[in-house]
Amino acid sequence: MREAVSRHVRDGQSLYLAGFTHLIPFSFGHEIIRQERRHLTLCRATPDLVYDQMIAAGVADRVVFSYAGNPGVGLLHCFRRAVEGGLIEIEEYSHFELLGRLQAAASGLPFWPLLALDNDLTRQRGRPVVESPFGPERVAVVEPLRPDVTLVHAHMADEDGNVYSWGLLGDVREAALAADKVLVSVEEILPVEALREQRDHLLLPGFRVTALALEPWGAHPSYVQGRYDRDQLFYQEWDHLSRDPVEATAWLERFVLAVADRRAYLDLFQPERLELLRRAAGDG
Amino acid sequence: MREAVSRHVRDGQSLYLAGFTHLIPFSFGHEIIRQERRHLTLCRATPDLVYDQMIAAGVADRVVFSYAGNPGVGLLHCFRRAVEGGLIEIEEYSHFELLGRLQAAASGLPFWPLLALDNDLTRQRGRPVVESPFGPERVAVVEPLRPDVTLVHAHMADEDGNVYSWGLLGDVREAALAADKVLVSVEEILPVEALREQRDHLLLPGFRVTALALEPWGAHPSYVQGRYDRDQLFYQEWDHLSRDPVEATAWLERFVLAVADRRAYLDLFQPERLELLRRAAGDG
Amino acid sequence: MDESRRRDMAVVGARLLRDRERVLVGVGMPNLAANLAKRVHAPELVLIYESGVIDARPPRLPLSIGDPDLVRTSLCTLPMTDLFSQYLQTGWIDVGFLGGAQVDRRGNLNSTVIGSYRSPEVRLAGSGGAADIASFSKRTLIVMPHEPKRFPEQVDFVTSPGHRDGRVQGRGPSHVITDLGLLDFDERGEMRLVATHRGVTVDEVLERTGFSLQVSSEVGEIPAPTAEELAAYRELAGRPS
Amino acid sequence: MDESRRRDMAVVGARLLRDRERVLVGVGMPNLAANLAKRVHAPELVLIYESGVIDARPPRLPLSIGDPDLVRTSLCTLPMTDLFSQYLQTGWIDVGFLGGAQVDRRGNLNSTVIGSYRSPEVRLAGSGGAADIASFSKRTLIVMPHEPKRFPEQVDFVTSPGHRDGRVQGRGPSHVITDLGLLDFDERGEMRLVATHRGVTVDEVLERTGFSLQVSSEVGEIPAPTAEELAAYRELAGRPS
Repeated sequence: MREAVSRHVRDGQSLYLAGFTHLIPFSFGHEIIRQERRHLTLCRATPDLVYDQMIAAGVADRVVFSYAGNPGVGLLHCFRRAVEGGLIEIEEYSHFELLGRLQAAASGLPFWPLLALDNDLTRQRGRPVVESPFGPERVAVVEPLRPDVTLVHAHMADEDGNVYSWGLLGDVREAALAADKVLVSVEEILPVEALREQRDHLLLPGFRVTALALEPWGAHPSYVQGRYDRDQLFYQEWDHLSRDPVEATAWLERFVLAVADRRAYLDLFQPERLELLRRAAGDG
Repeated sequence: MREAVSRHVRDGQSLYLAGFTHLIPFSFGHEIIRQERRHLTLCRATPDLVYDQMIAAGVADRVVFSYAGNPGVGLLHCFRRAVEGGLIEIEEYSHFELLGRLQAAASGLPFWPLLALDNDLTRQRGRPVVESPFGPERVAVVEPLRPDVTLVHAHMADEDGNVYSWGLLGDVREAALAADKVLVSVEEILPVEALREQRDHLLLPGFRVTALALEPWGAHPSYVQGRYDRDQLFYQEWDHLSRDPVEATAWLERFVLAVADRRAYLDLFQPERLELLRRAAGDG
Repeated sequence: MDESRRRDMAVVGARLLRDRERVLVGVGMPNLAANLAKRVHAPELVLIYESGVIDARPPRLPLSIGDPDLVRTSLCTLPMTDLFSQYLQTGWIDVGFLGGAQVDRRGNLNSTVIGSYRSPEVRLAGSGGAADIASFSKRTLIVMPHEPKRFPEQVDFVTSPGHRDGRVQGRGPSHVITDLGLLDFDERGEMRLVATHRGVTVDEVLERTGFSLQVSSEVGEIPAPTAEELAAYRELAGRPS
Repeated sequence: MDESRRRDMAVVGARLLRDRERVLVGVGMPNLAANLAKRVHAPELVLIYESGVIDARPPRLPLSIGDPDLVRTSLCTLPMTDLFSQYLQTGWIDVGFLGGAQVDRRGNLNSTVIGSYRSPEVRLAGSGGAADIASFSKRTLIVMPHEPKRFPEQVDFVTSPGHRDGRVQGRGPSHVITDLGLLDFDERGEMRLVATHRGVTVDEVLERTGFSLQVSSEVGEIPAPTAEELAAYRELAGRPS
């Protein structure tokens, strides 16, 4: 984890921490904060708490996104303060447009077509279109989004770096394939060949993975289907504490900057709390 | 099977019998021959033996395809005779282009972009391109392929018509989603809810399925992963017998026209032969 | 808003969903209403979430649209790009069910910003899938607390298009559900009051609407929740996960 | 072609593949050569088939590129559209390994038709993925029996582009492997004889080539198959599935 970030994540890069609600690579986000990266462009369909924390820590100049809320709870207060205060630039899309941007990059195309959306976001962008050579249709297009590095958290990998996951995959595969460099953390690493029978759960072949880190609970407070459930309470706690910038900073100090690694972070939570999340996940 | 075809397949329609090597819906093809449909446009990436037989039976005016071979064996002799004799029209693509045509239809788009291919097939078509509004790139585009009916064979379905499959899915999902009407045959139908836990193998939700037929061995001599293996011997036998149009017609007479249904077709094979295919499939 | 008004909104929202429809459900009240419908009169309603979850049957109200409970009970979960391309863009979604911060007389919906985009008073979460859902669903339901500033003459920002040129397909917003009543759109796409909750007057609705609202010639009273609706609501709302 | 010539082609094809490369394998001889390489000197060669199969390890030579044995031993199988879009079009395939009916001095490959397209003498199978593979792989290997009509001045139909303007990426054909020898392409993209099989003369090659073939200043002799290559070949070719 530490080495993956120090080797591959540089100041000024564009990053995509993948995962829609599920599999959010919080541990990568915290490591990037600890290593004091600056001037990053943070791309994610849903910035979620991970970017709220990274923005509060000052790593970002710019956010590319489509839904900057605390899902099911409310707004992202650090993000909101930074936008309202003019501290970060934003570049905003609908989900479909942002996914189209990833698809374009993942497919090596200079644009991605979708049927025209008529709203104030597309109006601001001038609604670029191309005309179909086959009929009268005009199709909206979005530009490729090719992050310098995509970071992914997943269930398992084998020692060859083949990565396996399941459940809600959201934007993960497209985000990974859109980038040349892909850093992956997983709950568990198994010997070469051990996962060969799980081919229907293969997320990324090893040759698409730049670096692999073993990082149990690497998605907390997000979740890993069947391993541990989403820490809904934390999403609500963050809603309260992040309303006050001082409290947000204090949280980052204690839970991110003052800890050496994920293990130390986890030690700050009651074991019962984590155990409940583990049990709630059942084997689904 | 009989009812699905008689209700939904009409003379003059365009059909897509899906499945790349795996899951080829031979039983649907034979039923269409028995019901004497005419003037069909048959679309498939790989016409395979199923279209060779349908062409020999005279159901087709036109074939849309990308690879008209007997995979691993040689050519499709009935197809070849029909083309060389000017009896059918053809419309020909590379695999990527044909898949792009399906993707366009499955996504409701008036074209699909891919990086330009410079060859004699695209030259004949005038290489339609669109220009990127974001840079100097020009991108080749193909038209949507929206079959009137797509026909699919799969492992299992529940009584609500939710269809499950796995293994090599090839063009199946895109071909099904490209059509409004989707007819599905399966090896096994289980009660409502029985397959709910197999969500990672869901191929099509019930609301995308127009008609469902129970048809064990519906893919023979193609295969169903884990159920029965590909009947390689049959692919070689067909290569020999179909070189002679009289023999091909005699085969169709005996194995398609003279049988009432799939059960009667299967009875014409040695039980040991089918049992070997079943056993070879193991549980993979 | 007091709890009974919240409940009445959910009940009205639920009643507008028909069994076997495919409804793309936003977070919050749409989620509550759709889950209520499925428990009361529309057991085969297909709940779809923009996260990619198809046909969820959550045992309790999910907090977010990507909750593990949704995935565990789903028919399947699609990569988001497949859901948006192959199901939404192609017209296979019957109902888009959306909330937001503001709606105007044409049904344009704002969930992006209060004030100007470049120097916002309040920066909201933004579209997510809302712009896509409003553009591609066969019809849209909107749910919103009834306050003058939420019903302005023009929304500060059109996140999701209402009745105006440029929607791709579908008939656009069919109803707006509020804590005061139910509104639809006339043939010109203008919002219109059609019913009020018990004890709410037409004048009260007009007063709480920021633009001059049309009133249907026959404004009905929305029937009280049935015992079944009440029981189902209590079960759902009583214990968010 | 006698069996030893066939074997020598497979051995030369195999030797041109390096360990850990990702090779997109066509049916027939490419399949044989790639499986041979994996058994002899390139155990981590990633065999990819246009059917969507990634990293197959078939226990015996598969008859077709969609065989159940390939799927059973694969790392995974992708929907074909993902393979072509996300792996091939983006340049993640190192080697495209193709057969065909004709190849010309520029490495243009014909697998579509002998004679004219509209009134064919022999209608062949067509491109399949060959046009795509030739356009997008980093380099292409071509394998072909060495007969004058298969090496014409110009192919009857360009199914897969060779060294000419318009390839999308990659360096195009790097070698042609025949039963007489090995050919490469010079810096102008013209085919050139670089080595012959034991017992084959340069004159014999020139005679069996339909165009005037360049000859490298040092034409080598291809080393005989090693014991290991022979054993692996026997195991593979001895029992097609």
